[in-house]
Amino acid sequence: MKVEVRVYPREDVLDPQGKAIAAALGRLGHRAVRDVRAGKVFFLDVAGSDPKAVEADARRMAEELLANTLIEGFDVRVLA
Amino acid sequence: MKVEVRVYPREDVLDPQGKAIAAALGRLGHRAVRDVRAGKVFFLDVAGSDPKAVEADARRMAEELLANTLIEGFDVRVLA
Amino acid sequence: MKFGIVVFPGSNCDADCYHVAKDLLGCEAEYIWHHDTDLKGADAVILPGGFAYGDYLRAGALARFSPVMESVAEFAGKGGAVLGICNGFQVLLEAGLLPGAVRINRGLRYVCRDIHLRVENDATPFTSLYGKRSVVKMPVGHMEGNYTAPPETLEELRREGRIVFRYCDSEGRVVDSANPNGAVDGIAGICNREGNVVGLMPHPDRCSESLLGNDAGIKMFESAVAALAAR
Amino acid sequence: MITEELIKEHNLSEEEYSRILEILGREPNLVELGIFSAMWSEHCSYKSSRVHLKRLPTAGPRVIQGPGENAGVVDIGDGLAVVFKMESHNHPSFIEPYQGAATGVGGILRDIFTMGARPIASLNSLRFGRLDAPRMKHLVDGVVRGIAGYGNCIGIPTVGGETTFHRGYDGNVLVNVMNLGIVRSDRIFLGRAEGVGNPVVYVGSKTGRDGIHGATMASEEFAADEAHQKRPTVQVGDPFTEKLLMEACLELFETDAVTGIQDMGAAGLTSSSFEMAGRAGSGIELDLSKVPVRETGMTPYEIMLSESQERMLLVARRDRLEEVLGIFRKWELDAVEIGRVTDSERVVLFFEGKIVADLPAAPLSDRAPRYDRPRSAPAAPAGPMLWRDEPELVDYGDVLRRLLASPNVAEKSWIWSQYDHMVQTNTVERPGGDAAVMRVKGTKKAIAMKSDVNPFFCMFDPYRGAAIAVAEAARSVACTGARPLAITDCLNFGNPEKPEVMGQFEAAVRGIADACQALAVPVVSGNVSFYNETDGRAIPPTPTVGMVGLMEDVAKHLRMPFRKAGDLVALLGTSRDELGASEFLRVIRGRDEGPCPEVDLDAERRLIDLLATLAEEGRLASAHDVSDGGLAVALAECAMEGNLGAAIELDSGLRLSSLLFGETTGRAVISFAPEAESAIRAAADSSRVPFSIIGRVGGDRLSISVRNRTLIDDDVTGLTSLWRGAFVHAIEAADVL
Ligand SMILES: Nc1ncnc2c1ncn2[C@@H]1O[C@H](COP(=O)(O)OP(=O)(O)O)[C@@H](O)[C@H]1O
Ligand SMILES: [Mg+2]
Repeated sequence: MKVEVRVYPREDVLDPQGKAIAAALGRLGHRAVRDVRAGKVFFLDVAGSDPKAVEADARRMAEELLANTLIEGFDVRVLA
Repeated sequence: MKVEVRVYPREDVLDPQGKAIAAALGRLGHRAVRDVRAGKVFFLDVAGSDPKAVEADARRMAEELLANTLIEGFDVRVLA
Repeated sequence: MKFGIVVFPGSNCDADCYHVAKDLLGCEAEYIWHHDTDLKGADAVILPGGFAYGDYLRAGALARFSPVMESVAEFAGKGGAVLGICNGFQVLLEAGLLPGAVRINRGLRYVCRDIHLRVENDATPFTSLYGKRSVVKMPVGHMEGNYTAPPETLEELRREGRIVFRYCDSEGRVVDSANPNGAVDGIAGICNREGNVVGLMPHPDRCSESLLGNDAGIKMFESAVAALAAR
Repeated sequence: MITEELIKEHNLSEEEYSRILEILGREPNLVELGIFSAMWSEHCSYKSSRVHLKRLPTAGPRVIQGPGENAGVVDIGDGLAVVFKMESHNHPSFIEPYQGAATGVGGILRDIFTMGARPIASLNSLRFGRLDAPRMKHLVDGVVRGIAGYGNCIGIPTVGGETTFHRGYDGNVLVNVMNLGIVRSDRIFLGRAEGVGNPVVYVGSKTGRDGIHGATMASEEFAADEAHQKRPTVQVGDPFTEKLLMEACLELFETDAVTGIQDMGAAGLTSSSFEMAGRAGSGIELDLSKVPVRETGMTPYEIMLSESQERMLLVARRDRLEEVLGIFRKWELDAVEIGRVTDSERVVLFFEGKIVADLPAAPLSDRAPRYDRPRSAPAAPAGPMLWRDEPELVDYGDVLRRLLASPNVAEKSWIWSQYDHMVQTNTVERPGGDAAVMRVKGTKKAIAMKSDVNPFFCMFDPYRGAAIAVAEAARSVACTGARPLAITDCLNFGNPEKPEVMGQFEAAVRGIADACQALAVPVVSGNVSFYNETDGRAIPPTPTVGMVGLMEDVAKHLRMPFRKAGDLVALLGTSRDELGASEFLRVIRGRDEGPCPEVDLDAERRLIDLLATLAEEGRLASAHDVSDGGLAVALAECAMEGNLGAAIELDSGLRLSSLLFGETTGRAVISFAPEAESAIRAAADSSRVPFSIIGRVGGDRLSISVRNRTLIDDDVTGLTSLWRGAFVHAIEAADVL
């Protein structure tokens, strides 16, 4: 099954990359941009048929490896 | 409005990071993982009220800056 | 002979290139702040290594929008000699002055060490003093040097002899074990169709005096001096 | 209303609180309590260490600035000076290795460039637990990536360090980072708030809720897995912003528009403002509403205690403010006037028009508590010394190979190839040599740098171990041809409230002091890190020494590798029957067992002077100090680095394992052309350094025989691939992301 794991900086944590990108977009004339947070997204192809089980599995992967839960949050979506 | 832009390696380019992560997940015992593609996700906060306009705007940002369309694809979702 | 050295916020090797041009070659050299659009009458322009804009998003992605880049493109369009070293090469790629892109090294780690290069094209203003196929030792220092390009582009690069440097072993064999980052076809440096714009991942500026244990890199700068003298 | 709980939460004792009442003559409010708590934390006040640190020799003819400022400054001639310091970031690195190590680098860099110097080189001194201990590979990988991520991005080479592994660090890893910069000796900037009426300017990143109480946290020990719950928001480093900050400051220093500047390190705005006013005997008035903040609803308490990175506080000349702000604008950095210098000798804080704190400046440092904590004589780990009566080995070649493959001895290029160690093109000797050598552009000079301490020695004898650390670092520097100039230190210990830990600390400080006296190298800066304990188990005493040496002519610099077939190999110094605390006992016998080797500081001084002299006279082909793994490992390193064999013949009645693998101090291996022998022998004799020819360079094998019995005979390439591959192999399974 295809699973999407999104990992993003926690609200209270500094996001230097997002900051730099927001500034760059501003310089490019995209004045409407107020804020940017930069995260990662992982598309997993996982063997299995039970969405619940696969999701639980993916959550474990996120906690163990994909996300640094000290400074990042994450969410998991089973696509199909 | 909140916009999500996802940027991912194009199917035809190989993704060293995704490969390494898949291997690492395997080492951690997640044998069910067949493949991983690693991408980026950007959460933009854009001033504006017209979803269509904001989306078009975000697409331009993705083409100009957020994605390197030579090797990356992207998609845009207006969240609210 | 005057070298213009572009300084982006986050450029680190601007002073190193300046040192080579001024102190080692005795040429004129001047820094060009990324906000300037005037290239100060430089005969050759160097985009130095470093982490322009912190390499945030993608190496070179934010720097390519600096005002100075329009002038650099114009200068290159008129046949001016432009050299992009490491981060400077990444900026040239993002700016479209050279084709292709670099991804994160296949080892997913920063690599700082000596490698060997085979000079595949000695017809550029920065390689004329190297014999064709000569083997040169040079250091690399980068996290994103894993060069790639669409098949048709690669074909074109090969056909037109625009691959300038390939990673090789000390005997000049282009083998995977000598490739520090996974770049396709061992590509370490390329040039544009006219040959006046050259970019490479390795650092000639870090091996231009024997005190540092290697002066193989200075020929790249001397080549430029010779090329311009010939004009 | 300040309750007992609040006082406890702020890590203040009853005595300390009553001292606060006495200083103020009233009850503090919460902001003021937070400020006292931060300023009087172990980390900021050195309250347990001060009485002992006084013992360190800090003066010298070349010393321009000793301890007390952001970093030490030592004159190197040509109108130039070196500015250097070492800092620890142990606790944050254990919690979040990447960010912890990265912000450690960022912090030490600010200490250097605030003084007007351009940083030219960093060292990192790392202590990890066993690689198979929980989280350990993750910690090693994260720490190395963090140091690389920050140092590489900002463009300052990381040129050396040391890395040791031992179970004693399973629960507390140590990350000590040192940086050195070059400054014009007539243009050094200090952290002083001078000139009544001058504007106080905040520059750099916005203030968030990062690391609030970081300083107090660095002043407590961990309880099991606490490292994973109670923690302030992790500080995230932004090396790009720091690069801009550094370039902007260095550009600013070209003008004379600044009277004083200090980085916001531990305890952020609090320590910078109070220390700047305190040092100058002036006062400061700040309007906290003007501080650029990253998050909404930040209170004065949070603003004063935030440890957000990449921030500076400076005092500009009244009439030059615009010029100052202009430079920061050019570098796209926030720069805001948030207050002014007064003569009130107080720091007064306003927020939204109201006074939120009003404290005397100096007393927060001057009258900070000082403790002469109870000490007990350091007890060496128990257990008899079995090695003295143990049967000798059969296969010495096998022992050598196992030592070369042990993580402590194996080559560490897996680490330093992730560090940019060449940017700035000054690196004459890259990582891998005895000490890093950095040429000083515009002069003929070079600076040699080495961080060193053998914690296993300190485990058995903190006094001798610390003295040996100074001596070994000096010897390493001399092996490159430089003369020791001065040191910085980073003293990592357990909980100072425990008498045995305090005993170790006092002994180590004495050891450093005595060695520095004997070798005539002053201590110009340093750092103390206490509370490196988990579940009541303290780390081995780890007084890291950062030695800086000066070479008058860089062309004369020496290297470790054997250079030429036919050269003679000689040993300087004497080998003794000392196997205690050796890598041999740990790896081959599987035991931590003493005693710590002897140290003869006068002999070390003569050896160091001899090495530097021989280098200056250009008589040597190579030099390498003998340390971890003993004489056999040192010889192997010269052979492997030079890819040249040697035939060594030792004439000694010593226990063979001690002769080959004992870690007797005060020794170095040199090689030279046969013609040079008589001159070198004469020099050695006149400086009373034992000198013995032990063999000849050549061939592709390293053979070592003692009294005509061949004990080791191995081909160099085989040893090399083992030594180079071992660490990569041990670490590779680390999960990377
Ligand atoms: N973490 C590190 N970073 C950079 N260089 C390191 C690191 N650890 C060890 N090295 C390098 O490895 C070499 C050997 O270190 P070390 O074993 O401490 O030498 P010695 O045994 O002479 O004290 C030195 O050149 C040192 O700079
Ligand atoms: Mg050592």
